[in-house]
Amino acid sequence: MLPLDEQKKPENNLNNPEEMDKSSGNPEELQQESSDSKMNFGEKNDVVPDSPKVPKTMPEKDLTKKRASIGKGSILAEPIKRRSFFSWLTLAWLAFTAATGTFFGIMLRFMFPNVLFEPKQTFKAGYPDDYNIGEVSVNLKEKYGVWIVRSTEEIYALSTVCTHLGCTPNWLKNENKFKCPCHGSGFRKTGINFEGPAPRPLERFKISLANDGQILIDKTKKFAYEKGQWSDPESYLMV
Amino acid sequence: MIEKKENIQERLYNISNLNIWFAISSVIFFAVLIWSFVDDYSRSWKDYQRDFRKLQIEKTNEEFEKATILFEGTAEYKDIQKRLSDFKELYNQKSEEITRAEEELLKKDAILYRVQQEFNFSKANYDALKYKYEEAVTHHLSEANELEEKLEKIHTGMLGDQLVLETAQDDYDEQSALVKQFSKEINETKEEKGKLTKQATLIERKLINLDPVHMDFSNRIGNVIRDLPFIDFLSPYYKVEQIVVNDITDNVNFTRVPKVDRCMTCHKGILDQEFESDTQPFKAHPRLDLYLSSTSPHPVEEFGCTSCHGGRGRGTDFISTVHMPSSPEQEKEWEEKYDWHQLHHWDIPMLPAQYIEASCFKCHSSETSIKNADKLNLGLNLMERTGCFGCHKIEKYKDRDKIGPNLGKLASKVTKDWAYNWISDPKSFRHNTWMPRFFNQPNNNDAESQKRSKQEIHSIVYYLFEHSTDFKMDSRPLEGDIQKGEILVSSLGCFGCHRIESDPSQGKTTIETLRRDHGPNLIGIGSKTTPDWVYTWLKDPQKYSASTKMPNLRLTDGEAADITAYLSRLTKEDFLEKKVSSLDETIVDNIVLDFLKKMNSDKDARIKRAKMNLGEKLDFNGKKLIRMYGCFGCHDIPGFENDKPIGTELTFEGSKLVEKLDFGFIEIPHSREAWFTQKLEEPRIFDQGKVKLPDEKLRMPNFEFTEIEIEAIVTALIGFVKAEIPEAKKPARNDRNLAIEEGEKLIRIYNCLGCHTIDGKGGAIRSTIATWLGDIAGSSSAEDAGLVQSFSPPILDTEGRKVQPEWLFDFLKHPSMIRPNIQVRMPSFMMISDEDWNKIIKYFQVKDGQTLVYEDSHQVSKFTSSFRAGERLQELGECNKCHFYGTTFPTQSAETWAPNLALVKERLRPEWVSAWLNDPQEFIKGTKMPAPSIPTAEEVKDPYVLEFVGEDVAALAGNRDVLINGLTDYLYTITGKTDISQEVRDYFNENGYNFLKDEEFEGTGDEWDDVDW
Amino acid sequence: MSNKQKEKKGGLLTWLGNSQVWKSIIRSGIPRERRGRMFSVLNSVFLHLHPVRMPRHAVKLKYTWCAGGLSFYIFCVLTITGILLMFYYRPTVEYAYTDIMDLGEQVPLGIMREIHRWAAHLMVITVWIHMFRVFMTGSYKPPREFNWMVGVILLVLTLLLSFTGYLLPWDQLAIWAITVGTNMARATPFLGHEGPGAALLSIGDINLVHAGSDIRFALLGGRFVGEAALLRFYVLHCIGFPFIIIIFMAIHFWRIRKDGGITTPV
Amino acid sequence: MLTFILLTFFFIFPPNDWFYKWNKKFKLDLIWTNKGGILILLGLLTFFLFGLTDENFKLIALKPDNVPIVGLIFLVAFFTWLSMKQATENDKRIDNNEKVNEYHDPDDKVLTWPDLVYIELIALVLCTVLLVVWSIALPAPLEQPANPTLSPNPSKAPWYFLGLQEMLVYFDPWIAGVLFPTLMLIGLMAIPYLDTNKEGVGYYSFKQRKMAVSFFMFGWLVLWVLLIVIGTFLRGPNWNFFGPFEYWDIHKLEPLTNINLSDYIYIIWFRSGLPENILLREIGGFILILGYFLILPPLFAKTMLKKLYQKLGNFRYSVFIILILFAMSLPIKMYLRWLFNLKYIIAIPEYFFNI
Repeated sequence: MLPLDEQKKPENNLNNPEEMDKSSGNPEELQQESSDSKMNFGEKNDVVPDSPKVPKTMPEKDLTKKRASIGKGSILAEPIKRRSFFSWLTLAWLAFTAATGTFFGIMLRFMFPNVLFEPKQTFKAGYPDDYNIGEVSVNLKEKYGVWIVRSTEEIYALSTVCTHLGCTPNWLKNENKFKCPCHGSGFRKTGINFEGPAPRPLERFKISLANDGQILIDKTKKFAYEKGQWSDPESYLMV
Repeated sequence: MIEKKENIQERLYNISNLNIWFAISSVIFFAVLIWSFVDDYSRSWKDYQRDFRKLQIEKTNEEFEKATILFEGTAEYKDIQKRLSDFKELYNQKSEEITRAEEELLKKDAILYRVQQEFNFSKANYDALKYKYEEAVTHHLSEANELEEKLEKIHTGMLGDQLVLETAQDDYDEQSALVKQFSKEINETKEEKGKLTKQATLIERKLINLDPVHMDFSNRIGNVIRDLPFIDFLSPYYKVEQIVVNDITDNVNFTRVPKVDRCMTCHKGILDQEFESDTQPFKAHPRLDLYLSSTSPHPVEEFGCTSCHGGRGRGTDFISTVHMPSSPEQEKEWEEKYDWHQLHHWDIPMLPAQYIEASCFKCHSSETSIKNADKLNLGLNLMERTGCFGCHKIEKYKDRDKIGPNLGKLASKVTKDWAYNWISDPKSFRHNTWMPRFFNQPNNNDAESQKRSKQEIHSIVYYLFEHSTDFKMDSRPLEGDIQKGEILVSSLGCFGCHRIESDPSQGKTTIETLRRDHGPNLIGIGSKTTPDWVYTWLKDPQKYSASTKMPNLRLTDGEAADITAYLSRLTKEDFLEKKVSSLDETIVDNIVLDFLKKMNSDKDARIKRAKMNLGEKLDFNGKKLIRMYGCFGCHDIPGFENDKPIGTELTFEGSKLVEKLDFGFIEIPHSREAWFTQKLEEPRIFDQGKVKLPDEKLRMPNFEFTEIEIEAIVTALIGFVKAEIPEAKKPARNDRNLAIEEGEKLIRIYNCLGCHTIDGKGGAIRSTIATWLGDIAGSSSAEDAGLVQSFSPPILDTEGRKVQPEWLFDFLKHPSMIRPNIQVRMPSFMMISDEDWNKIIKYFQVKDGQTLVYEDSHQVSKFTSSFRAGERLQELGECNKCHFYGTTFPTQSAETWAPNLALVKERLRPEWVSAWLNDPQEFIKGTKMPAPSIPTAEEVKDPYVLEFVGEDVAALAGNRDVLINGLTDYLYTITGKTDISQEVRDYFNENGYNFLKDEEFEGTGDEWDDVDW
Repeated sequence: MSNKQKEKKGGLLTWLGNSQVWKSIIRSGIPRERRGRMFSVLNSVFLHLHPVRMPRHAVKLKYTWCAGGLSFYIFCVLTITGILLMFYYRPTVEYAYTDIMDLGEQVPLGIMREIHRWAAHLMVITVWIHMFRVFMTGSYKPPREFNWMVGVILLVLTLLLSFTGYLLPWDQLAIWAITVGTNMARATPFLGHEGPGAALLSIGDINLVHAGSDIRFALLGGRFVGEAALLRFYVLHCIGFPFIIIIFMAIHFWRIRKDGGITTPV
Repeated sequence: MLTFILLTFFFIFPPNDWFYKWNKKFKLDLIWTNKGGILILLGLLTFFLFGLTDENFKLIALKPDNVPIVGLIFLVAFFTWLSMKQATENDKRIDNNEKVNEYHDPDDKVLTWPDLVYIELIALVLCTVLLVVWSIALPAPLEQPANPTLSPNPSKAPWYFLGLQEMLVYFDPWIAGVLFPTLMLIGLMAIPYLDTNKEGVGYYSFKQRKMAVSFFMFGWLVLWVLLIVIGTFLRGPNWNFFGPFEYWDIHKLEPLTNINLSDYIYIIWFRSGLPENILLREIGGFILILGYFLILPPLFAKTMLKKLYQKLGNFRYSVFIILILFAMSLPIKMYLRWLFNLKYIIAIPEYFFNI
């Protein structure tokens, strides 16, 4: 409840506080009260019980006396009174809202620490020129679990996890295919499965170019061929 | 209720008043919250990062300009530009044609796309059905037949689609190639241009991300926005950088947590050579080859920063990281600049710069010589020389022999008076002795203590002499020649371990100088002991003390007598004249009583004392005092065979909490290094101002270390930390490293590097060889490094590859002459066990990658052309000019004499001989051994040469390796007496050893000599 | 048991009911007449959630299904068992899993975990059924609109509580359920880095919304479900959401009474 | 199956008089009698008991975390039946101008103590008993330790979110995972404001509020509970659809190739390539979506829902109809997917904006 309301429309808040006062203790009364309130939904229940009773008219003298005691300003005339009154309250609420907002801002900002302790999921894989056209690079297989393949126009990073049961296939250069040693699934250089039990092609990882011109691979994002994601521009790097 | 009625508004406060209060408080509330943001936002590391960025921009701009200048304006670049515009024009001319082709390509692309999709569909359907069929075959056979038919059908359809797809693909490829053809030249030229400007482009790209001036408008705005408060979590430019090292941990007592180092948040240039000469905090690490860089042995991702430097790695400002100043001046500077004070709530403050090498010890503790850690090595060496481990247990030096001489036969060596004076002030006899001073120290130099001290010394001396056993000395056959003795001392190699320097040298202590302090400085030896004792000692040191490190030089009686004569002349008269205070029985009594009272009541003690006579009292005191002062820590003393070291264990002294160090009333900074320094400077200082009984006082003697020495020892002490470093991060404990460690340890203990040189270290004796050469052959000889080398003990760099291990073992046990013309003599180290010799040999072997102990002896067939060619080459090379062939003397004078070639067969490894012959300089720079001239195929075409070299060589000419192997083969067939020392000695006895003076030197080309032994 | 003993026992109870201690705490004895029964509801902190008198049908299980009451009760069960579990559970990647394992292996009555888990499932169901009942009896209609809204919020909080608790065992089931569940947050428009509009929130080459700054990150404290996520979910599960849900529950119950109690046909 | 449910649903829960007529004609309200209830119960019981003889079914239905969902099926069925039974009874009473079952004289009240308090206590005790028995009988699941590198196939969200995960098959995550849940909550919260019908407060009824109940039932039973059940029991490895008795074979393949509306328009109908401009490419989708949300509401307002429109007024009607359209978009999209392999109506993966 804003104090504002009280000052603006004191007559509106006429109420019967006695009713509340009475209702302490006596069960019969309480019963009465609860059934009363049920029937009076809408109008009566909107009433704020503890609103003070304010008479319609206020002794002018009394009021000015109070005002004078506020501070140094001798605010006597009604319009000035109103304006200053508004500005203080507006300021108060503005500042309070802003402060509350800031407080929630602080809470939100608090949730984002300045450093992270996560192992790196993204890593740099050298410069595009380090990779020869038409070749599959197996250098990063051990460390990061990717093959980096450069075709004539693009570079892509293939996951080294077989889509069958998760073994790690090998790149057989002479046969130009990835072959899984576990159950014999075969994948072409593009990662598409063509033999063995593997149900789907190998996944590709997000690949992009970092600021320093190195290839940046993000393993958190995968692209599956069967979902048509290989056309996603993030799934390959144009050279 | 009553109040309510009186106050018409039922109010206590004036509402507008409250409004104002509410407004004011809210504004303040808002303001403080904003303040909290500002406070959080303004971190000192951000300022550093900003400064660093400025520096970086400056540097990169410079670089960019440099890179641009490289190609701009060159003819090549202009040409490319011109060609490019030409091609573009050409391209534009054909634009209509191109557009048509491109449109066609688009159409084909559309078809391809559609066909691809169709194929994808049929493929997917086929795959799905295939599974269904497979599944049906196992589970519901009834449906299988139907499915099979269906599958067949779909398969056919799919194959059809595939065909269509392939055609479409071909179509598309064709068209695409066509389109590409148009821009082919442009692209090629662009590529060419790209190659030319690559460097500049890379720098420019860096610059675009770095320098707002080079950014486009939106990036410039983003550059500001990204670091604004509150949203600076989104994508900040300035951010905390950290390295997490999981297996190197910080000890937080209850557990160990992975190390997190944020140093690079401010030290941004630390990894970048570019910032080599900038100031802190941006300066690059001075040794990127050793530390931090990914190619170095200590990459930063694996070791972090604080694992070596100490400090609080998680801190992000100057103080919270616990930077430590390296000098009071720096401290003052920091106080002004950073408002520095030491953060005490972290047990491992950063190491002041001068002690940084201490950290090497964490992982390299088992090495004797830690590469690139000279100060630490010096400190460790000093600790070893001074025998700290005698009183303080140190894990690294456990089971070491005591460093002082055996006192079991003391009476035969020195007089009581001498011993008394020596103990009371050793340095007054020998300025650089390792024997420290126990008396007249700050905590016992008052008059009362002085008196007591004198009687204590008397007691100790009494005990030592009382328990000294008899030693039968050899009698000298003749009075030696002092002159001869002096030459012998300076030429035989005594100066590898000893000095004869009566004045303290002004130079700094280094590991090299320490090598010559291995044995005592021989000044005043004549005043210390008798000539007979010296003679006996020289003839066989082990006779007097079995555990001495002094080797046997296999001196003849004459030589020994000469040396004795010379050494006995070295006297220190003023020391002998020092007065010995008289024995005071009352004080002796007091001492006795003090000791007795430790274990007895006053009454009993007095009774016991009364039963003793003076001798017994002195003996009793002596024993107690030796035990109290820990003399037995360095000396073998009868009766103290099983005593334990008296000092605190130092194994983990570097980890000792500062709180556990007693600073007494001394006002020095409360840090480990300050305490250690103070302790070493003045070991008894912390007793200052304390009331203590004589036997409660601090007992550590004063070594009178120099400042440099103290700093080095403190470095080592700080390094003695308890650190749980994972094995993977330490140098591998493999056979090779272990063998090297063992070998280096022994080489250190026996001071091999006093004479020899290995890996550029050692050879301390050389300066004295130079002096000697100067004495006998004039100062020009002393300055000829090559000559000095050729008369010095050999360099052992490739020893493992060079010699046969069996021969080496034999040689080490019974050294014999190798280089006939040098005087320095390899002594016999009788005290080294076979086991240790094996370790030393293994050390040489693994160092050179040799693992075999037993090798096939080199089999030579004399009936091969290569052998005959080798024989001829040997003739042509006139090896006999310098080398002995058994007892056959070389044709040239003694000055160029070289080893006996009859030794080759049993001594050298053929592989090494061939390599050596191929290029001796590669093995030993400056060796006088010339490479044999091996004729090439070209040269042999000359008939004159052909005739000169002979058929056998000519046939193989051009085949250098075979010829050299032939020569090697020949060397292995040379027979004759291997030990020619007697012949050589006879020769020198006859002709004297002054050949150096007599002969003129020619160019080095002819002298066949080496640093061989 | 003889009559005498029985009497004595009755006497004991009566004596107890009349003692000052009892009276000071419970105020009334066992209510046996109307006034006493009213007092017992009115004067008890716990029971005064109820009105003193109720329409007949509102007592019938057939009408209420007791789903709301049970939901609250299950919440209490969850609170108690949850607090017990907290004594043994450490929300770190090192210990979380083994602590849970030990609840089953060495902690006496580790069945608390089962009760907690199944009660959580049951609470989701009872809350749904409560909502269903409220809808079917039209109890959301004026003047109870607001309380219905509070109810919806409580439903959401119940789901969130259950969801955050799902991660804590730190097993495969947990980590992947949460991974799948939170992956959806990636796609939040503008706030998730894979949501529509996220790409628009960039200035120049600087991408403002990415995996390290989006709403999923705020939830997980990291780019993927890891140590930070475990801790955050733990805090939310044990403190954050219970705190909020209790506030809303208070409002909910208060409003039930203030809105006239259970709905009755006119 | 789903088609069957969708087709019959509005006859079982008729939203308007027309359906209601047919509902009566088919005597579908007989479901809500004791006999009907027993039949449903027996049906469900037989299904589960019979099902449990099948290994594959048993494996999934008795997975500890799936047990609540089995319970949920029974409970939802029971309470739907219970509420509808009371509602039908009340409907009849109202038709006969009688007071509803729940009606009692406002003055005829009972004391809370001990009646309510007592049955509450009993309910609590029984609930505790249930929990304890459940907990003893069924250990809480604890699988292998969390392993971020090994994702189980299928990876499922907690069961109460499986409805959302199921939607993910048909919609982009931002719709299925964010927009729909938000709308669901907004929709739920908006119910009191959209349903201006003053009748049916405090008692079970159907006839008086056919549309409200029908739509709620649709959202609750079909779009929520049913999807959860499907997600739990019928989605296996690779999120493939498996019949209730089928073995979850990781190798099972389904043709999953789908294409976008723009492909249909440009590639299949116009036989040209896709235009480069994104807006041009997706124009068909935009028109369709805009049409769905802008043309259908007035159309309905003019035709089928004329009365409702007049009753609700502009604003409430718009909110209502948009919520309904969103709810209906799910089955619509499902059918588009099944019938035409349609992937996205609007596909702008560049900005993660796919519908």
